[in-house]
Amino acid sequence: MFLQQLLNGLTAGAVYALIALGYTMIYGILGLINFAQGEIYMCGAFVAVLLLGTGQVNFYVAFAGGMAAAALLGVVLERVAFRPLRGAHPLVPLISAIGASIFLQSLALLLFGPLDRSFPIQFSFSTITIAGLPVSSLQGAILGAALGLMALLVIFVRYTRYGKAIVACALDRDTARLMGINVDRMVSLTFFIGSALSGAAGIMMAIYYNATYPRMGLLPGLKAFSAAVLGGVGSIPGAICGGLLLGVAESLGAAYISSGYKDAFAFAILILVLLIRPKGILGGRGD
Amino acid sequence: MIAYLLHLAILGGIYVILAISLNLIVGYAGQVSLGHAAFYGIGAYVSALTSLLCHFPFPLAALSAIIFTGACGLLLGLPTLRLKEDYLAIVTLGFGVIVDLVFLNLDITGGPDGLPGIPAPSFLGVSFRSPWLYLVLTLMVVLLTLGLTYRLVHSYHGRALRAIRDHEVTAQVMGINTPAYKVAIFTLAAALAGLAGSLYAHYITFINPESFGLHTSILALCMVVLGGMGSLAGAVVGALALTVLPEILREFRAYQDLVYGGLLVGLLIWRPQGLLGRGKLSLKFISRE
Amino acid sequence: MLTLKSLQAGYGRLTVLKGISLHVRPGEVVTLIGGNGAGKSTALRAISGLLPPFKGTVEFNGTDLTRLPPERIVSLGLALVPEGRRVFASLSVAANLELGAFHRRDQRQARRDLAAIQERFPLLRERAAQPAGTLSGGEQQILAICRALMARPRLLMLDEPSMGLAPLMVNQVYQILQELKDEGTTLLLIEQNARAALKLADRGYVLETGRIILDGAAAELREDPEVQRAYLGKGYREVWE
Amino acid sequence: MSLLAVNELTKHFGGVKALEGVTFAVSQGEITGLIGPNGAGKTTCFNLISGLLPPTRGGVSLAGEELRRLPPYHRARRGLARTFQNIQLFGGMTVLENVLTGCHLRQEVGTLGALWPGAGVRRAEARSRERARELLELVGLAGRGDFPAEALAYGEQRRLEIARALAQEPRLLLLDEPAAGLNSKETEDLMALLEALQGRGLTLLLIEHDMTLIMGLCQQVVVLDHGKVIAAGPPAEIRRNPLVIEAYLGREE
Amino acid sequence: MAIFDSDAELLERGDMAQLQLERLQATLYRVYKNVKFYKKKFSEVGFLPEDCQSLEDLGRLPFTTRQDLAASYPYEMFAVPLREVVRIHSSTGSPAAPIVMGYTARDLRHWAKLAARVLTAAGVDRDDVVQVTLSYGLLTSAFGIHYGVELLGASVIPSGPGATARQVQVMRDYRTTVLVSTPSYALVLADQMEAMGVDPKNLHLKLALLAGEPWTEAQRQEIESRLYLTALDHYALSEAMGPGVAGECGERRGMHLSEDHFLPEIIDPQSGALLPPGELGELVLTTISKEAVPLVRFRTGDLCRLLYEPCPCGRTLVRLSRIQGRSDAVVIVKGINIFPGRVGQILAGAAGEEPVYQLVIGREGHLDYLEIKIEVREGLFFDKMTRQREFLQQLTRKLAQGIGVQPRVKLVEPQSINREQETSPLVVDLRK
Repeated sequence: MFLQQLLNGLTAGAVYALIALGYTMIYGILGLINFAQGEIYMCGAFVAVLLLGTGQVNFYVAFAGGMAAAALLGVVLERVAFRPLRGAHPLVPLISAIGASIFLQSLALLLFGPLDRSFPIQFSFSTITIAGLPVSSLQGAILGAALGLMALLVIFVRYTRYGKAIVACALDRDTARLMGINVDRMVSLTFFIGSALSGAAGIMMAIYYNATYPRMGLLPGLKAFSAAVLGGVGSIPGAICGGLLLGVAESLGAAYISSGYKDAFAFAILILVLLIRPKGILGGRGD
Repeated sequence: MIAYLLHLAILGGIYVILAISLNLIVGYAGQVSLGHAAFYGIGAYVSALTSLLCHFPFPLAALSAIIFTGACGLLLGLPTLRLKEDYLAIVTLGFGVIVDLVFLNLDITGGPDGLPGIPAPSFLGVSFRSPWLYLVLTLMVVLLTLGLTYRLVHSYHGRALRAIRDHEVTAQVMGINTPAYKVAIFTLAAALAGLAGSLYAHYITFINPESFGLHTSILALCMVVLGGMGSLAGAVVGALALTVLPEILREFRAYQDLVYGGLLVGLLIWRPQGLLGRGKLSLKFISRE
Repeated sequence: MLTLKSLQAGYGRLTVLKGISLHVRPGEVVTLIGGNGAGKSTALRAISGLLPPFKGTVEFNGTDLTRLPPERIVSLGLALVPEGRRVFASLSVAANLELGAFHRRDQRQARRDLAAIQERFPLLRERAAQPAGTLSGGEQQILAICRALMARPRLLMLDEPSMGLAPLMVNQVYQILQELKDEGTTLLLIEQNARAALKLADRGYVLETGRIILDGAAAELREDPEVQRAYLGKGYREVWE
Repeated sequence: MSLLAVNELTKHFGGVKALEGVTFAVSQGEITGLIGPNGAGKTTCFNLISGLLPPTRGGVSLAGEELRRLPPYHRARRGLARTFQNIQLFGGMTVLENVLTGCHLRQEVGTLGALWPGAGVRRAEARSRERARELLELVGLAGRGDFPAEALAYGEQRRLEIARALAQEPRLLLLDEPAAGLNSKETEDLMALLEALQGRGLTLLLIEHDMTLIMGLCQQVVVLDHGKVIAAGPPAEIRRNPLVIEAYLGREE
Repeated sequence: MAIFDSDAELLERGDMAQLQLERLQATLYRVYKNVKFYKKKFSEVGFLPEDCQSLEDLGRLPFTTRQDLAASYPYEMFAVPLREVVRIHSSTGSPAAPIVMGYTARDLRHWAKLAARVLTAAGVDRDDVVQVTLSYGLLTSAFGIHYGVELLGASVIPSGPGATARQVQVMRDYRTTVLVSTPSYALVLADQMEAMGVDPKNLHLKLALLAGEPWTEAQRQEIESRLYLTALDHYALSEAMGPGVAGECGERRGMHLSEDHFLPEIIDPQSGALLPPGELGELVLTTISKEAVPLVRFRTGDLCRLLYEPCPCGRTLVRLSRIQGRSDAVVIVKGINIFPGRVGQILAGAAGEEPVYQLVIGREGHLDYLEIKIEVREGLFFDKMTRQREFLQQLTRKLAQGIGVQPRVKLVEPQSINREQETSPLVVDLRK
């Protein structure tokens, strides 16, 4: 039971972590909370579902298409809703992001209707037993894919020229410019990558719960945001830890305390942590 | 038709109070709150429960709501106001979600079914069941709130608040006790939101958690931003506009939120000071660092 | 090579540089010295494009830099070692160096340059994988200089390379600058530490409260009481003392 | 008699020792200059004195009273006022309102009093306004009271900031680079203003890079370098002090 | 031909303008800060040092005159504390109010370098023996040259003025190759040699560097032919520095001005308006490197032109034409400025040699008239006497074209105009 909950938590947590990575990377480079991250997640899921619905493409193409659409949306969003507001009071882009979030949600509502859509392909997943624990291979696949994407991201950031450039921009924008790094381009790239990850998360969750709907991004988005803050906004390992931690806490809390308050655990933990460490677990020490 | 207009007017009045209270936090103390609907909801539930369970008359119920929400505001404000913008935003947002879930899960609040049969106020033998009378009551409260906040922001204390908003550190070295002011204004804003919730509960006579979720918090924030942060008239205009606008867009109901969202982003880009706001939101004087 | 004409720059409404003119010729080491608050760093920030000037012009090899963004300016061959080193603390030493060559098209050559620099400064090879933030102040300064060199600049600008360093470290950093000079690198050096800078430089300008008050051969300026006055404010009042 | 005593003041930021055992005193009625090369810790010192940062060790006392960990607003109450290196005016307010904000702590009004002002409160407000106008006149901003603070020229903003600090009726005024960004003429006007303030019995402690101003105005100069006091004394001595010259110009070899 | 400071002397015009702007801005700031006189003058026209954005902005500033300098006696014009001044000179001026000049150590170094530039341009090198017959004393005249020679590595004989017979003796015995003196003293020396029976051809003299008083091409020819050497002009302005401000190169096309230290302007002496390049007017100099006593827009009182055409010697420095007199000698006749020196030039052009002449201005009724008296000397005009009337008409026409006023030309007997005494007025104004 406990291990099962733990695994459930890890699966959800891995998805939160993927979205949280988007939040954290964008915050790292722009100091901005992209409230519309949940809608990007939703967009990824919808595009994948629609692509599969046409019956023309196979699953992997649809998956890639969903990620690409989400990535593109992220880049456009940055151009339209954030770039013109750079340099303004931090509140301004925050509210702009909320506006964008409302806009995208209602756009999806308009385009796809309020009803859930089930995922077009039925996967025949087996349940295997590992060490006496029944593990759905779907869970395993999601967890594996999410961890794989995270690993890819870490490799990208650590070992590629552009990855390092993104980190450099996040650390010290002026000095990065002195290296000849075009910060605007790096910001776009960050939005591209962060949004692609969120899109992937959306597709995974659409498969996991077999449901795609316009408001699907709201709660995972908020929780991922909490996860990012929990881990210390701007820190990539922080976002991963925060996401996993939150998923597990939520799953265990729902199982052992009250399922009705499932969604509250994430925020309760967050508030408590922030009161003790105002900059998150892995964030810099508050002063 | 008239009944419908009356309904809109009353709701508009309630939103005005809500927007003004949030504007105190955002526009005058320079803090962000993404969970303001929680106070609004707490006020509504407290007022409803005290009248349902303790049979408090409306004024007393409303007063209980004010005091209780004020206390909640104080309790939340004391530890969290030292957090910076983004963090405060997420904490208030979390607070809103948690409160929403509490409404949804407690027995006393009726869970998702909500509380029906909240009595309409009666006052010195006059029942305010009639929408006309309720409108009068609402307007009175609105005027009172406006008068109070107007006095406040144009007083000695208002100056201190604006100083804090513009430059907290500087306000401190000018001898302004900034933590006290921030907590006080947060408490006051919570209490006012509670008052708005109380008015709402007794007008609609049925409440459920749906009315007090994140959506409402964001709606309130939009009202403030639309009207212009730090402008009382702006809060009024913003609240009324966002009450009326959906009705005008009724035929295009589906597009309503689309317009909202687009409007918000567009407004920030083209007129960052809001419709009636003074000065720029960007709180100029961008420092050297 | 580099020509500033009546350059005015500042922050918001604050005008720090009140119109300075100076020039650097190829192969020269020029220093801009002055007390703090004189506007030295502001000058470099304005030249490098980080701070768009209010008025006046900056010209580099015939190109007007005045309205160009820093990333363009770097690719024209003007590199800046910023004040306080500003290494990317959580990135590895090697990554810092690689980023210095970010804008270059010849990445293969850049990798050879990296190897050459590591050859020359074994410290940077030994610590290649270590986060740059773990280096000592002086080591970070050397890293920052090498990072700028990775851009293969035609003119290297340094903003207070001695700031916050112990005297021994200052000597070491200046030793490196001397070597660069001997190799014919053109340098524009901003310093508060006038003595060290004037020993290295061919020519110097003395900056006082946003204006150039004196220029001349470095050897001459070293002896000039006006230099001291620019720092320590000996005024005209003293004439009658 | 010393009005301000800074005693063994120490501040570490993580591993960085911004200030290390700084001790000096500011005498009543004098103008004291705090100078030093970039990064010497001058502004940190100001922030510690005004209470914006807690010290790692050591203390500050004003007129014999140890300020310990008093928050800035309580220090202001005890007569400490300051200005900032990068002017920090309340941009949304008029010039007069800015000065009135400075009057805040000398004009105690209860919450009820503010909402329903009685005669006493109104009189207090009128007195503050009167005083604010006088101060504006003193700094040469008479007639500018209703301008938005942002609309003032840079030099005027500097003077407004000083007027606002004066409205606090301080015993000690800390000025952080008051001449930064001023042109030659404005700097002279500033010197005249500061001299006039001293004439009114105000004690001043100022950080400044314009040495002509420091040397021309101060009775005492304290020199910081690498977070330590390396010299203190009258200006004429300071500029002959080899340690000071070395701190500024580098080591003679 | 050697160039002493090729960096500066061969600087492209654009680079020179940049350097001048840099130094001008610094100088203006320094004098504003340190010299009350300038602060007052600048304030009167509402000028702050930061207002100087380009070289043209200099034109907004008022002039500094010799009267200003005299009124600042002794140290009011000093921009540095006295303890930093290592040398003090003084010009004669009027005895009541001499002008005091100060030099910092750096000023002296610059002085030597600039003098060395002039000497090198004239062709002096380290093998030369330079005899300085200028005065060593309060006046600046000898010192700049003296240190310049030393800096070059040539030998200097500080013989000082006077004791002409001994000068000749020294010149012969010490094998002087370069004579530094005033033009008139060079002729005195020639007379002395004749009197002593020393043939200049047997001396080692090859060059004379002359300055100190306005002189003419005719004088140059006389000196060169009598002393068997090349005579070159240079410009010494004691208020600005002393000798070394400008000097001729072997091309003899005017004196190269060290523009990196002195910023020249030419103005109309009457109106003060800036004149276009090439026009004759009063030279105004701004010192842009001096520390002790910088001068902003100093009216030299010397009339000349600025020649910008490239010089074959390669130096890009602007050249001063031969000083053609003093602006205070300018006379206005019928509203037109007349430079007496210009008259001499025209006469020399017409006669092949400059005669002794004098301008007399008078008034008949309400009308001014200008009369030019010319001495008739042997060899001069004699052969033309036959066609006197025709010649005079021609001369008058030429003069009228040159100076803009129709003069009366009158030939007078030799020795009737006394110009040997320095006080002899070139101009007699009978209107006053």
